[in-house]
Amino acid sequence: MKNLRLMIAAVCLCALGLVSTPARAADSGKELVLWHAYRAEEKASLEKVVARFNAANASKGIKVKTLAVPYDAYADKISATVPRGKGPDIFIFAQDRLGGWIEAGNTVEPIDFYLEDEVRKRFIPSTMEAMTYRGTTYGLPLNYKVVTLIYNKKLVPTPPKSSGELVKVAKKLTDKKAGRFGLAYSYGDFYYHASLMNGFGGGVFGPGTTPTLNSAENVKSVEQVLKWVEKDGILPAEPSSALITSLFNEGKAAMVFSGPWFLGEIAKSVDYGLAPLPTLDEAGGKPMRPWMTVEGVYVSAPSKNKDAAFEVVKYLTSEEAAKMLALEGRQSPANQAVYKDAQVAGDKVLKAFRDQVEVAVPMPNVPEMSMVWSPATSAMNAILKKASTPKAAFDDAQKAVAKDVAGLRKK
Amino acid sequence: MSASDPQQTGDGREGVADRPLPESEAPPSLHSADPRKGGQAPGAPRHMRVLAGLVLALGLVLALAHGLLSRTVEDLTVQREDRRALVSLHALTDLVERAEGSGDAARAVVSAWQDQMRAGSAVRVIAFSGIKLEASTFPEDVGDKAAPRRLAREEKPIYDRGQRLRTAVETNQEEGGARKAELETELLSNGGRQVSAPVEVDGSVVGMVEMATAPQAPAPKPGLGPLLLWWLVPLAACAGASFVVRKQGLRVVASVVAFAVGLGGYAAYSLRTLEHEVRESQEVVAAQLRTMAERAATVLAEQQLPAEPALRPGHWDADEFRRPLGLVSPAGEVDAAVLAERVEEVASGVRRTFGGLAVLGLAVLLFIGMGGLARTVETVVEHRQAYLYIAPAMVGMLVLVFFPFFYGITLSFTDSNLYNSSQPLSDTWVGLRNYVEILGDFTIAKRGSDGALVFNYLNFYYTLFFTVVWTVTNVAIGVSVGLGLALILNVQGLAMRPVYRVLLILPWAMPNYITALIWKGMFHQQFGVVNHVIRMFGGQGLAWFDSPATSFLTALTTNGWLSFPFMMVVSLGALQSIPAELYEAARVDGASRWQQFTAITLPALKPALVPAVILSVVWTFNMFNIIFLVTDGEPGGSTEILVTQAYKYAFQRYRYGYAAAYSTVIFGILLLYSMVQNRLSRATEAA
Amino acid sequence: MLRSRREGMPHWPLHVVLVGFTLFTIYPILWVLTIAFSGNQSLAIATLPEAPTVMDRLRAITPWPETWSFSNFVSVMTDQPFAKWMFNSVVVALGTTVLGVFLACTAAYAFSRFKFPGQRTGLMAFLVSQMFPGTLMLIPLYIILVQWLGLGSSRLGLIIVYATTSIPFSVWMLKGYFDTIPKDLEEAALMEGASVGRIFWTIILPLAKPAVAVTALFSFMTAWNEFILAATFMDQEEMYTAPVGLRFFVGGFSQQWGYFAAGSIIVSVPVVFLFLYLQKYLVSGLTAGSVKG
Amino acid sequence: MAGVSFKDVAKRYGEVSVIEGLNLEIRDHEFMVLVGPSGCGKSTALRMIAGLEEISGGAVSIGERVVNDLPPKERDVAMVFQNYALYPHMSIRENLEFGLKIRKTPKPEMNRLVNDAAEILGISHLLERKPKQLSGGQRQRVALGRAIVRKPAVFLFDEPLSNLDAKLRVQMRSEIKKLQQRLGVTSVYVTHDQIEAMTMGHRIAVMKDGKLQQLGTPLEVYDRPANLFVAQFIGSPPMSFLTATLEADGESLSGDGFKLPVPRSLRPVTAGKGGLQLQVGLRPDHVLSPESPSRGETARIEVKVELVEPLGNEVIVHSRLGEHSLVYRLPPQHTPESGALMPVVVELDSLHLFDARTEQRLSA
Repeated sequence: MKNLRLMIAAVCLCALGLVSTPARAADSGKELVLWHAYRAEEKASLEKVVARFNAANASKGIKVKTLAVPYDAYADKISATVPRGKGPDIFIFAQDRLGGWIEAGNTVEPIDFYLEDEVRKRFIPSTMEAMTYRGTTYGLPLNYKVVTLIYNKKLVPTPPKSSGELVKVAKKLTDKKAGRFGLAYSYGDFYYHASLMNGFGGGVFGPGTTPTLNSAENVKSVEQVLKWVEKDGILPAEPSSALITSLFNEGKAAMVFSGPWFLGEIAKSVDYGLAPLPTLDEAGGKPMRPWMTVEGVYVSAPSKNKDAAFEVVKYLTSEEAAKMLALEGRQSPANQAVYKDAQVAGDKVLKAFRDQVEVAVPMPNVPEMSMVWSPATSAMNAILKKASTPKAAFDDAQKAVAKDVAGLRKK
Repeated sequence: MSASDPQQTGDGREGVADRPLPESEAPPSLHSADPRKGGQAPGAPRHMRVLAGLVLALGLVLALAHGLLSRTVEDLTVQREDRRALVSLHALTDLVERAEGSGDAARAVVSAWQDQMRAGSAVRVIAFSGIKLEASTFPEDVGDKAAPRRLAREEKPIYDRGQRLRTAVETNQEEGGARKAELETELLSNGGRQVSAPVEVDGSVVGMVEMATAPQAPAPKPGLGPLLLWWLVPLAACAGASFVVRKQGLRVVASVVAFAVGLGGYAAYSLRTLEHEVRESQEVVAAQLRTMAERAATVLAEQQLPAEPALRPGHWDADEFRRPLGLVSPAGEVDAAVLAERVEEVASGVRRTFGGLAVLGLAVLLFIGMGGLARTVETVVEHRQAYLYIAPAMVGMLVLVFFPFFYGITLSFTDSNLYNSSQPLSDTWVGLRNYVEILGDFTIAKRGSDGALVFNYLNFYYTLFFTVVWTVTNVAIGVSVGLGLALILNVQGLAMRPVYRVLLILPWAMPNYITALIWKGMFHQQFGVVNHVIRMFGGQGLAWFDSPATSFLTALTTNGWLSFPFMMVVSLGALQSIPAELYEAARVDGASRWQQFTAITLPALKPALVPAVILSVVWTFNMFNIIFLVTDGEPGGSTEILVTQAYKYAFQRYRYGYAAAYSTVIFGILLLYSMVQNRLSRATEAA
Repeated sequence: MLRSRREGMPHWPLHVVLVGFTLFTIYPILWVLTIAFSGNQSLAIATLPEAPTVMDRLRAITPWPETWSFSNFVSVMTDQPFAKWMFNSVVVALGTTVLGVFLACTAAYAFSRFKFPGQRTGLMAFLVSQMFPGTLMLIPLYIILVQWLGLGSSRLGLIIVYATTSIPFSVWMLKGYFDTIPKDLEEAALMEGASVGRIFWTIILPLAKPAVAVTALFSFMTAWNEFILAATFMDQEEMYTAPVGLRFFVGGFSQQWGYFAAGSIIVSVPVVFLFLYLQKYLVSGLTAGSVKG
Repeated sequence: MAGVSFKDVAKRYGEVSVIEGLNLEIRDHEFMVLVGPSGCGKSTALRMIAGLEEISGGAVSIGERVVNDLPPKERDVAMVFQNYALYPHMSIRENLEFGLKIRKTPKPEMNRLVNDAAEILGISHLLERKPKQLSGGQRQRVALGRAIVRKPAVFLFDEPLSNLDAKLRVQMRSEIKKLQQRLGVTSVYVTHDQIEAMTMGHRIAVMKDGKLQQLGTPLEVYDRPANLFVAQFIGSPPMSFLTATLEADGESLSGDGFKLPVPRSLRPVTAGKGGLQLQVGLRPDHVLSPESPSRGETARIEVKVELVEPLGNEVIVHSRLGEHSLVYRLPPQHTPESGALMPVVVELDSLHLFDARTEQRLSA
């Protein structure tokens, strides 16, 4: 009868768990729910900002409650809940899913109506662009993430300004036999490659979201990578992110193209610097233009308190909040005024990303973008593995994307 | 068993004896023998059953038909009113556009227009630039709220509506299609309707005109008279017939005839009503068009607006994409040919609907009339204990498993995708097209320029082939490794058996999310452990994820690692249940070890292994995590299995309907497999 | 092979095979441990010095942290309300087990012992439902559970979903086992005046203990490891389950494998113990068809 | 206490009829044995009393009650199963208590009943063990104990001894019989073993193909088998049969290799039936060596000895008579040689004559 006792214990425990379900907060006053996918210091700083907002607005009865959702489940959770009127009032997400949610409907509230010009102007223009879908603004940009040049100060005293210089410096630091490389980045990853592609003037979509993967510029940009890999030999093979981290931390990669997420992985012993990506001699001295992902703050369409929600959005993207998020949460705010602040301006990292973002291109926020990744990655692989010529590979990718886009449009 | 019991057929239902017995000759289990079950509950007399069937079937079908008819009539009325309002709105928009959409000119046009509208109607013009209410005749917009002014916060939905229209116009232009509605109509709380249209000046949308119409008289309801008539008359006729006729078969025939008469009569009535509605609508819209054309011309002249290009009343009666409907000519005449087409369209719709209803009704009628209902109730009562035991699980399954499952299957017949997922499924119905697209594409491979075979990895049949290879190899590995280890672990007196056993089932207990990623890391080209080992022995490291074969190998290793413990435990259990005497007997007979294995061990393992294999085939076939985490289809989608492909269709290409069809095909394949397997194993058992 | 000792075959080759396989089996798990105890966040990539010697290579493939540290475990437990999430997981998993096993037992008993119309179809339907790929189920499930039943953000809702989805497998297992329990036991009990319910509870269930244990284990694991439904249905942080909490460490831009590995270990420990505890049942419970009552 | 009666009872599975028109009265306190080859419907009949089988037609009564529609627990019967059907997860005591617990018997009463039953069966020392730890005979006793502990109105035994070895079977046979005598409970006992039937039953009912062939005390059935089947089935070694034709005078029989007079007592029956085909049954006990004393009318025939089985106190002789085989027993001192021709004496009064066509006994 030991099992019986076990079973009874289990039932009791369950009952206890079920009973102790916290009663749902009554909808008294205006409680607003904010969803995000942050943790650690980002979460802490966001909660601090929210707390400040709550303190300031306690008299109005507005209270913001936050909920962290794991990133892997976040998009699905939004897609499942918000259109059915259940989810949050405000949520933070990168712009890549924005178009999809707008097309799906009843998810993101357009906010042009609320938007005074002064608010519009407080952001770095390209981040605002990322929040705009088919001419309508749907959110305010909170922060951005962008790839830049990260270098080991011990190996590279002054960062190269142009691709010519880059190759020269890198070649000197490369010793393949010893596993040393002048430059390391995930060049097979289409996201990283985009800085070259955009730099050459290429891109993914033309007007009306017609794919333009096989444009001459795109082909040229891959040929550039091929040159770096084969002719100059400054890049390692199969550069996964874990490998790049290891190489850089062991001083075997002098320079890296990567974003803010990389900084957390750099070993304490490495003295690193940040600089803008070099210009491209091959493209007439135009700068490399990385894609930028912008995390926006959105008002959810079914929210019952849109006015108040927009006030929260406005506060979260204000200079005061941006400063906290930047300094404590280590985010790069989209609010441009905050960079005039002495503390922020004095932060080399924030400053470097701010410089880089000037030439960055917002990653397309149209839903069709998700159809690009897999064919484009395949094309990059085929080219780098010499299984296909750049032109042919991009032609294939173009065809695949065009087919998928057409499949979506079919009526 | 009990059904053929004379006690139960005691009330003389001769039709019952020849129906198949629920349990063919199998000895009954003790539970079916509920001795208290008397079987004396007499069914309703049979002529009453036929009548009851008719009452219910005809009643149900007519009620449905009546409901549908009312709704259709209402829809037609609403459509007509919308079209009338739109004709007026388009005429007005045309004028507002000529006034450049803003300023005093626009306001003048609006106020001039208001004069001729029914009381309770109102118009407003929105200009996007400055978010302004340009002109308004709404009663609330007076005094300090009079136009022009900036829209107030609570008026945000109006502005957003305008923006929506603008986006729609631009999107349609950009894509050269008609995907998004360029007009919006909305039911107002007071019963009136509101229609909105974009204002285009110099090719770009700068504002919006909205018109709220006065509440309308409710749509005429189809009378209950015909309904009752066509219900009661056939009923009475059938009742009479069934008392006269003594043969049950004839009674059923009579009821079917009565049913047909009732439904047919009501169908004719519905058809007449609808045709009348359609014809009347055209007249009304045509009249409206003529009035509006005149009115517009007058206002045009009064306000001295540019007269070029000429007014185009033919474009005013338009669909939601602002494409002319063509039912009414620009001069305001009803186009008889188009109208006839439209009437025929409605009529065929009615015929289809009534066809469906007839099938439904007949099913109900025959089910009740032929005693199906009585039998069903009897069966349920007789086996209530069994059903009671199954009910809780069944209810759960129905709600949480089968409902989503059928929803998925329904979805597979639609073209549901990101853009139209909010529409009702009937609007995106495409029948079997997704299936044809999936199954009808045979371009599995083509010759490359160098003559080599290039596989089309996205092709269904390639993926199916790969999935089958994946499943077969995985299960084979799982079974052979598991069985091999079980045989070793079953050796009597082997030291440390429990230790091995515990360690060997660990992969089963760990969450596979992390172990899968660890395995992926172990196959890294430069730094992976596997390549380190190869290099230790002087070999070259492999780029594992570059060729389909090696990439497949990584996934296979990972999944083999994850799945052998299950097979091992199953085999171990089965091995332990083999009596030792069997081996002793075999040894006495001089059987070699191998002979013992094939003659005793394998047959004894079969009953345990067969279900385990079936199960693991199903699991492996749908093993999403491993493929998704380890190879992710690399290179180029060549190691995608069907489920991961379905996932990608849904979440990368946003084609929900297509992905659902894909899933349904997967389901079909597995179902087929399990049926064949079932038959095979039964056949071998019988042999 | 089976009677090797008496036939004089030495055991050591078997040990060699077993040790080899055991190493293969625990090797990846050792890496998880290494990452967890390393105090770092990287996914165990060791670079080699120039001209690596065999010893260097050996070092690179040995799952042993350079320095031992509990910091990952400490962080996991303190950084977030992980204890609370573990508690939720325990409640949900146990609830699922109790409910799932109960539902499956009753249904399987009916399928095994009663003869009734629809028996084959019903059993088939249960099996078939296993075959529909689950990736598209999220939204319909959300609609049913949260919108219709109003069970969002409740443990009960999760329990119901998990229990239901574990039914088909459990019914399958249990029916096979029930079939092997001799009928005359039940008849004997019937003769003694026991009701069907009593027979079920006092005769059949205790006899089917191994199979019940196995189904319980499976139900438990279903609930214990599931992540996406739990993350979607729960709208309050204190209601998350442990797997949801774990996923905070990976996904998005930054991935903290050290925390994740440590968390995985914490989460796995109860399951491993459950496995150990239920081992004796596992072997007999899984092989319903061949065990004679 | 109560009797059991079958009235026109039928059992059908769909088209297949297992029992047809069974009429049987089992008296109060009687030990009734249902015997027959497997598949004859005897177990089904027993299970119908138990309530484990539905009754397709007719009525089964226990005492005065028709029990067709009563569930087993309301019939006040207990059953002992062939495979014992002990609950493996319960101790012996729990097994015995199970039925009492269901009846909510008070604890002290229950203890007393269980101990009494255990005492009677000599299993008191086994009460705390599990069935697995018991030998076959012990388990059988427990199964009996479970039946008697409830003091039911009727005991049902479904081939309870068939899983025991021969020696134990003989022992249990007498124990069950003694137990029944002691408790005086109406008992229905199903077996395919005619020795069990003969030794245990007050009366035995011989069944075949769902029909009752003969009902009577063991001696009645032995001495006057109603038909060819019963004659073949009952008795060991079995009765020998000779195919014969009745002579025209109706007073003698002839078959391959023999000619016998019709016993005087049967002559009225055979008179005028010349040419009738008959089966002549001879029990081994009624074929004697010429030296032995015999009773009544005798006839002498000569047989060829084929096989001799010495059993110590007697020998079983298998011999040939024309195309027929003939089995009989002799005292050991008369053991013949295999292959020898031997004259034997047949006691004519014990001849059993059966109509070869109807297989029914010809009797006066």
